[in-house]
Amino acid sequence: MTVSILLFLPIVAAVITALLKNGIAKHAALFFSVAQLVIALIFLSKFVPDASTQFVIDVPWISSYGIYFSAGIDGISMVLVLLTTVLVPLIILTTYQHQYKNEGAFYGLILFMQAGMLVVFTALDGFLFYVGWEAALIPIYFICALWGGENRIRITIKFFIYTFAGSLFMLVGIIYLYLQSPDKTFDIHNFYKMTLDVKHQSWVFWAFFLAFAIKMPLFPFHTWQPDTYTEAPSGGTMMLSGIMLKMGIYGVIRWMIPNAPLGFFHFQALAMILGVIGVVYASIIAFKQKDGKRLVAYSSIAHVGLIAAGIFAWNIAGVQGAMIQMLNHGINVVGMFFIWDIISRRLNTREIDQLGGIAKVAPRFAIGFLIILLGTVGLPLTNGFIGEFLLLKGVFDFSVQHYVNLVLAIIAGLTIIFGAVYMLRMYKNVMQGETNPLTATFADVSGTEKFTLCLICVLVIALGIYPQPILHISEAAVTQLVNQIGSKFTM
Amino acid sequence: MNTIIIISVLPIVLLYLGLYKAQKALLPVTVIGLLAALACAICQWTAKDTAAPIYTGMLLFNNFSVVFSSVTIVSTILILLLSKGYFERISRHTAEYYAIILFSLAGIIVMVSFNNLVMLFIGIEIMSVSLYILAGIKKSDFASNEAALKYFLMGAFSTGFLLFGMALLYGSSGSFNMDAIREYVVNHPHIDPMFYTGIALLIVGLCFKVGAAPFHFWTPDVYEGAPTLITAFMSTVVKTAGFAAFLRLFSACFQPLSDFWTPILLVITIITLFIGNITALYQQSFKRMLAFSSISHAGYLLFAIVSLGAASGNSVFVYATAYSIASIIAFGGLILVQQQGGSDNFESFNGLGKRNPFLAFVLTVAMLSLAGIPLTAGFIGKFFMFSGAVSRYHIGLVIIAVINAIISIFYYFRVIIAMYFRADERAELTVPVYYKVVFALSALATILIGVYPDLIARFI
Amino acid sequence: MSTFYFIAFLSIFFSILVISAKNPVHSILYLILTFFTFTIHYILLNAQFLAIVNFIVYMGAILVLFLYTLMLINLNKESEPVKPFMVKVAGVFGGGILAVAVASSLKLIGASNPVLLQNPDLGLVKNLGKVLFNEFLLPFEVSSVLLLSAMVGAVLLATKEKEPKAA
Amino acid sequence: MESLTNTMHAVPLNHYILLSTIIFAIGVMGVLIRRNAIVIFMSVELMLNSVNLLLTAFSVYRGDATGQVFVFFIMALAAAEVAVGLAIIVMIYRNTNSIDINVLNRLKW
Amino acid sequence: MDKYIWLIPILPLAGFVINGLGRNSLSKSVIGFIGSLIVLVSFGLSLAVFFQVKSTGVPINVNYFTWFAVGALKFPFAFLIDQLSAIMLLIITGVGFLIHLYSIGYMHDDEGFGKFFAYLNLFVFFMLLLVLGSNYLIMFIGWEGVGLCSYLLIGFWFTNPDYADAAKKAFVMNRIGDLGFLLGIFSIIYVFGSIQFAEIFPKAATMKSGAGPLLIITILLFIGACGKSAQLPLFTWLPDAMAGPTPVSALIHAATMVTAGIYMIARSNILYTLSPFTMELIAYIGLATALIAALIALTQTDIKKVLAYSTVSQLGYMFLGLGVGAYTGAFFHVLTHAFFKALLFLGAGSVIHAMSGEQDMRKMGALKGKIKTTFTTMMIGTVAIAGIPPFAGFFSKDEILAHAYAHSPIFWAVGVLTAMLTSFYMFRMMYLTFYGKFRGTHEQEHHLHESPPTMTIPLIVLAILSILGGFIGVPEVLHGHHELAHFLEPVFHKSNEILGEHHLSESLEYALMATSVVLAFAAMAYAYMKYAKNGSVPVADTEERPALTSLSYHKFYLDELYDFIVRKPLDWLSTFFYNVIDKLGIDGLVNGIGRGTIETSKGLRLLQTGNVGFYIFIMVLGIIAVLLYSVFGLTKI
Repeated sequence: MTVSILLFLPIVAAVITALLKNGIAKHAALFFSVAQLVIALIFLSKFVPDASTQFVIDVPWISSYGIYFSAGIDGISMVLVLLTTVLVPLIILTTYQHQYKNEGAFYGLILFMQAGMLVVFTALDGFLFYVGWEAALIPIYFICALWGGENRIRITIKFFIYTFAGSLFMLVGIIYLYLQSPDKTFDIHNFYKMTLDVKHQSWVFWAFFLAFAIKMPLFPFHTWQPDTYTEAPSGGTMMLSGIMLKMGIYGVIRWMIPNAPLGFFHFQALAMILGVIGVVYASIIAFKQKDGKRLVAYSSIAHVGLIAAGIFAWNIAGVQGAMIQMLNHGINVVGMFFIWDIISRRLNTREIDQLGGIAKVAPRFAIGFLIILLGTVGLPLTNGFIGEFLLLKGVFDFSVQHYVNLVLAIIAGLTIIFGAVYMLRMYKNVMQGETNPLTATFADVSGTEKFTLCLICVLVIALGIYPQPILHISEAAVTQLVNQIGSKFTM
Repeated sequence: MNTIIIISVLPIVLLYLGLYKAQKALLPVTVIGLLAALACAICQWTAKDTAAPIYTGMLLFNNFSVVFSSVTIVSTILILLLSKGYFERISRHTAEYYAIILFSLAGIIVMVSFNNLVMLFIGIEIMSVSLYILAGIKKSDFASNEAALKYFLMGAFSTGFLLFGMALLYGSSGSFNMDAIREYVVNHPHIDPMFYTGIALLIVGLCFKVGAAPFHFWTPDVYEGAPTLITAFMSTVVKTAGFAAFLRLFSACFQPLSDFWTPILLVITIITLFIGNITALYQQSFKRMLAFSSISHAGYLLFAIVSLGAASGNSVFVYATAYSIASIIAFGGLILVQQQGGSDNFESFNGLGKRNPFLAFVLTVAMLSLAGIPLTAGFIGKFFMFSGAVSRYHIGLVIIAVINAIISIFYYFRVIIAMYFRADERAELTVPVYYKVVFALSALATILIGVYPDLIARFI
Repeated sequence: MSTFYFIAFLSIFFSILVISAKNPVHSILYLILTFFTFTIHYILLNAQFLAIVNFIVYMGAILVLFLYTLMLINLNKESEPVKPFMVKVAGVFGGGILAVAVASSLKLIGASNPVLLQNPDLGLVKNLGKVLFNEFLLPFEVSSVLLLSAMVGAVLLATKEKEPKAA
Repeated sequence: MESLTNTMHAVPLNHYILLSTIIFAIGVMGVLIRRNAIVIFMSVELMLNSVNLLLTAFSVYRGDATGQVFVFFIMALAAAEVAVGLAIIVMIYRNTNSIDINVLNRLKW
Repeated sequence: MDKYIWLIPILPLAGFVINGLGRNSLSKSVIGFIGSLIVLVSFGLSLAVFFQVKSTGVPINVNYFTWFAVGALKFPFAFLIDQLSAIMLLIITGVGFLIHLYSIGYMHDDEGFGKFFAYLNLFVFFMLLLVLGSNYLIMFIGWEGVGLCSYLLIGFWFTNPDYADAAKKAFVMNRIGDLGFLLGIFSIIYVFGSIQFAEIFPKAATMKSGAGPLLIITILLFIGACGKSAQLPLFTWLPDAMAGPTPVSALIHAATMVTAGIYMIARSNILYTLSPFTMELIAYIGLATALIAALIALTQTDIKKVLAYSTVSQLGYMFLGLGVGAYTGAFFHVLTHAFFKALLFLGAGSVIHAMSGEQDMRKMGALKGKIKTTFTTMMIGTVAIAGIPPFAGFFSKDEILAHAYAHSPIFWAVGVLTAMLTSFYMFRMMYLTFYGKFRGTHEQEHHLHESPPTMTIPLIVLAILSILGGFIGVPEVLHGHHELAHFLEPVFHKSNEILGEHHLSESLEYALMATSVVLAFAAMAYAYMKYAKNGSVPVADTEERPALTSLSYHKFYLDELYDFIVRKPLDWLSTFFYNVIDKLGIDGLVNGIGRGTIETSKGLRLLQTGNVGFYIFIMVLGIIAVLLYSVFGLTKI
């Protein structure tokens, strides 16, 4: 049993779905994505949580360049595979209320994108990684541009060009590593073994950093993100924010730091500062946002900034925090965008100031909103807490060890205050207060919506109460990776 | 060798067919003849690549030649398949058009298998002279006339430099034979300055032929003015041949002197990339955009020569193949839109995604391939090129190339945007069966090569 | 020796006249003269075959063709609009620099070996014919393709024809 | 004939190259300063001829006949080119009643 | 007993789930019954646990599962019940039960009845978690959880935007403190490598007094306590929190949640004892808070606001106690304060209930006869809080003041002054409410009625506790045994050892007590003269007030100040970041690059003039450049 099943099924599914008629396509897509989830769970059940890579497939691909179709799952990948396979059916569920024209294409693209992302998360070959990276980008571009809002054309092309720009630099970095590798392959373990000097590693670091920083996005490479999230159809936004940005984070953990540790440690402080600035900066911007989706977009930047900072701290707490936070952020942000999707579908507006009092007419919706919100602000016993706790601890340890004492940790920690400020402000203006003519007729959630919302809420709480199983999956792999890099290059 | 013979004799046969008014037989005969030529070429392929020069060192039909002959022949076949009904609209002399295209192809086969500068020169001239004619076959069309004259004047001008360069090479090395020249380069501690100047002038001449800046000026105007099918031929087959010849000459003879000529080509490459990509950005005509894009692709192809190495041949081959296939789709689509929509502006592609989903899809694949997006052949080509350049530590060049690749996204995606995201009420285009076959084959090849490049990447 | 320099001077002189004559017909006539000086150069170099071919092909055929064309399209008067002066200056300047650049890149300043006729038979028809039909047989044959193509093309382009019905 | 060849004996190779270069450059100038297509074309012919002369000089200098053979091919090319070129010019003239290259500026930008 | 400890918090959680899910389907009586009973059962279990601890004197430690682990660090889900938490358990479940009972009557007509009980149960759960946790992390869960419940309950009537704002403010201010707490936890992990109390405190006890890490840890934790327990500068949320239903104010914002900070510091007493600077800081902050809040309370007209500021002031008192090392005293005050402040709030609730929702004391008066039980019990509470012996407040306050004097007489002086002010504003409230003329509308007068038994019974129980509660801590000076101190001795043992006993002579202690009692009586008398006898009523909002009064009435303009120095700049920054830096700056740069490229394209394409002459000219220039390179480049090769 190799990981290839997981990689090829969605492609087949995408083709089949794309050929189906409206009305059937969404069910087929849901079916396939659930099948995918089941397969992932089977993998999980057979997965041995040690540091090894399992279910490996390794066949020659482009022999003249030493390129192999080489993929496998270790603890780090497993978490992300889970994230992808859990979120995709969830996202498909959230779009159930929409009647997209040319539905087959829409869901086909989503499934194709899933394939690309799974390739990214499992690839053990640099070339394959890059191919998956781009293969995930094309479908989302079309999803956003075909089914997006008014300004979609301008904004999506910017998004595409921007992220493509970053990834091309990464490609150069990968090629460079390949040419330096002793036996001329793109094998990641081969890359790990190399010892370039600081100068060259710095170049490699920047090549990767650009790609990942844009993808995440990290301040100041983030400006494509709010626009794109706002314009994209909700399913696309969820794919982007829920799963796709994790590609960048995953890349940092798997590809950037281990491949250029000296380069990374050379710029660690800078990267850290960027992450932390992102947290505060995006949070502050989120204060006064009028458009709900845009607000969530900025909050996502803040969260990702914290995740990045946790990874850049490069200790077990930080990286483990990032691992679990990736999963949790995925669930929460999908939930948040789902909330806004419901609102905008009913009321045709996302202007926070035009809303109010919805909690009064739609109590079930309000509860769902509140639970997801609490997850987002990281309240204990919701999923957001563990991640934030570990991330902040990672940042804290880093900042104590690196002679800046608590400054970085305090600034990063502001996220828990600012997060509460903008989220509660949004909740207050949208849900609380008296109803107005627009919101008075707001229908409470029911049917699929209710089911989906419940599912998200259950995930939020369940992962908050007992996160250890998830942490356990990646623990060995993360520990080994961190120790390996850390011990080889302690400064 | 049989390939050259077949392709030289075939046009004469066609001319006779034309004489006897067998218009219907032209295309089938051409295609069959070309397939025979292709088969002959492929038969020459040997696993170990041990071909020896033939005809007193005039030709060397090695794997390199086989591969490039094949790709040019295949591209020609595909383009000719698009010509169904195309030439009839221009005039009655369809046989002559086929004949001249084939003459040109004969020149190209010579170009990719020369082993003597005389053959290179004759090959280039056969190709060029035929192209001067082809550019002007729409006799009553001003644009076509203008294209022909511009191409002709500038081509003849550049030929002068090419010849001057060859003369200087001859003057210093004493021979036109490539083996002798290589001998001279390798064994002479003091290379005559004349030889260097000769190389410089050869670079000028060849850069003109492949459309590299600042010798590219003819390209957009001629491409725009020439009949679209001819433009397709020029930008695919001719360009491939130009690079094959370029590469063959430089890898065989001048490699040891790369310290001298690399900087020149480096600068030319950079200028070409920027001129091609940036100028393409603001074009309103799809055809002209493709012309500029072809300039930028010339820039990428130059990478292989700048970072000359064992893999260069393969890189050029893969890149040129990818580029040719994608361009054929693009030009095929353009012909349909132009004929039935009346204009070659981007606007005429509006709403194509809805009206002609298949056409829009293959055009999208082509654009993605041209833009170098993974899982298409274009990406593999770019990947090979970048790898080559990085291996020679031309990191700066690669970064510039990356910037240009980013710019190029913008204009390639304009087509996609027009097709899918802009609505328009126009009638559906009819896509003839021949076109469908070409499109399907090309799109399939683009994706196949993109997914599994080993299919073609190991022939040289 | 001085013959060479005299003829060289004439070559340059006439070629300058070619490009500066206002009337195209005069240009052609000067060109014929220039080519004639070239023929003399060939003879000086004992390249007899080339001298003859140059005389026949260039002066006899090609330039007559030029002249004929010029007459055909009735442009034998000084009707050519002149380029702006600055453009001309730039053109001359560019050409001049080109010459200097070529010359200097060839390191032509220093003395060099004289051109010695090692084999007096070199440029004779017999000798050349041998080379042409042994070593260079293939290019010779392939040139036929070139000429054929040019022939077909010239006919194709130069003939007047009625347009087939508009597309 | 003998006397002629003797006169040549003392001419250095560089002077031949220089002469060719100058004629070549004059051809280039012609191309640059004239607007009449035919005259431009003639200038190109001038360039080609300078190359011919150069090749011949090299050929004699090296005692190798291939240079002269190459000249022969260049002449063949020139003939072909002239045929095609003049045909194009005639065609243009038919359509525009002019062979001024500055009139040819429809294709730009 | 250990086996059932998990039931104590789980029962309220179950109540939350049942009431939450059944809020629309179950009848109000069922909901009320379940909600209260569950807390009562918890109380019973707590009692059992309490007695076990009391009899054995050994803390109970139960470990359930590893919540999460990272690297070598494990975060167990474990409970610790020692003397301190046992008492807290009793307060939470005991007072909690009474308030649940009270709510059945108080909230009876509210449509969110089910929701209310669910929230209340949830609160009890989190609060229990807070005190039961055997490590800082579990404590933090409860810590944040009670903050959430506070948010939910303050914003219970969320359709009123002001209430929703108050809820938000409470949550955010708490979060500021929480950040401090969180960083404190990180520091603890960093320094001690553990978060288990049982591992940290012994290690800490061996550290030097005034050690740097301890200083940082204690200050960070104290910031957390400031947020939760409404100390300067983070106290402004608490008065606003009165937006919630009155039982909430009683339970959360008086008896339990706000004392979490004191609990936490008492729990970590050894860390603080070894960090004298922090102690000093706590004392100053506590004192300042007590004084300022008391000054504000002097002029308030909203009955709940008076109580709210009084709470802040009393909390300040407790911090003063902590700061001067009177851990037992502070905790004693927590206990007594829970009784009388809950009583006062519930009483106020009863008044509001009677007045059909009116909270402004200017509209009340002469209620003494109408609602007798309420009046009596409230009077007991007022006497207790004013520090008049032998009511509960006297003993606890006295203990703190005695320690304060031992620390510094000035502390004591300010403390006594505050106590006097307390006495004044509390009696002012009583007289305004219950004496004089009725100043409300006829409608209200018509509806005046005593509350139902579910409401009065808790009042009576609490009143009894307010009277008797003090006797568990009668100091030895008054020939008592101070049961509480002995009971808590194991918890504070180390600290007391380090700090040593304070040595005040008996006569001095008597003198101090006498002074404070006399001053309290004086204040009471003055209030009586002014409000009961002369019937003076605070002026309406529209009228001018004297400057000092106005300053007090407007809470020293602290809210406005915060608005000015925190909120406004942040809002401005938000707009600035978004419009200028993000859109104009960064995005402008990004777009500028794109636009620049297109502009370049516009320019560059003009190079393609269409003129052959020009083309060739450029070509020649190119060739010249190449040749020049050959000339000059060759010299290098």
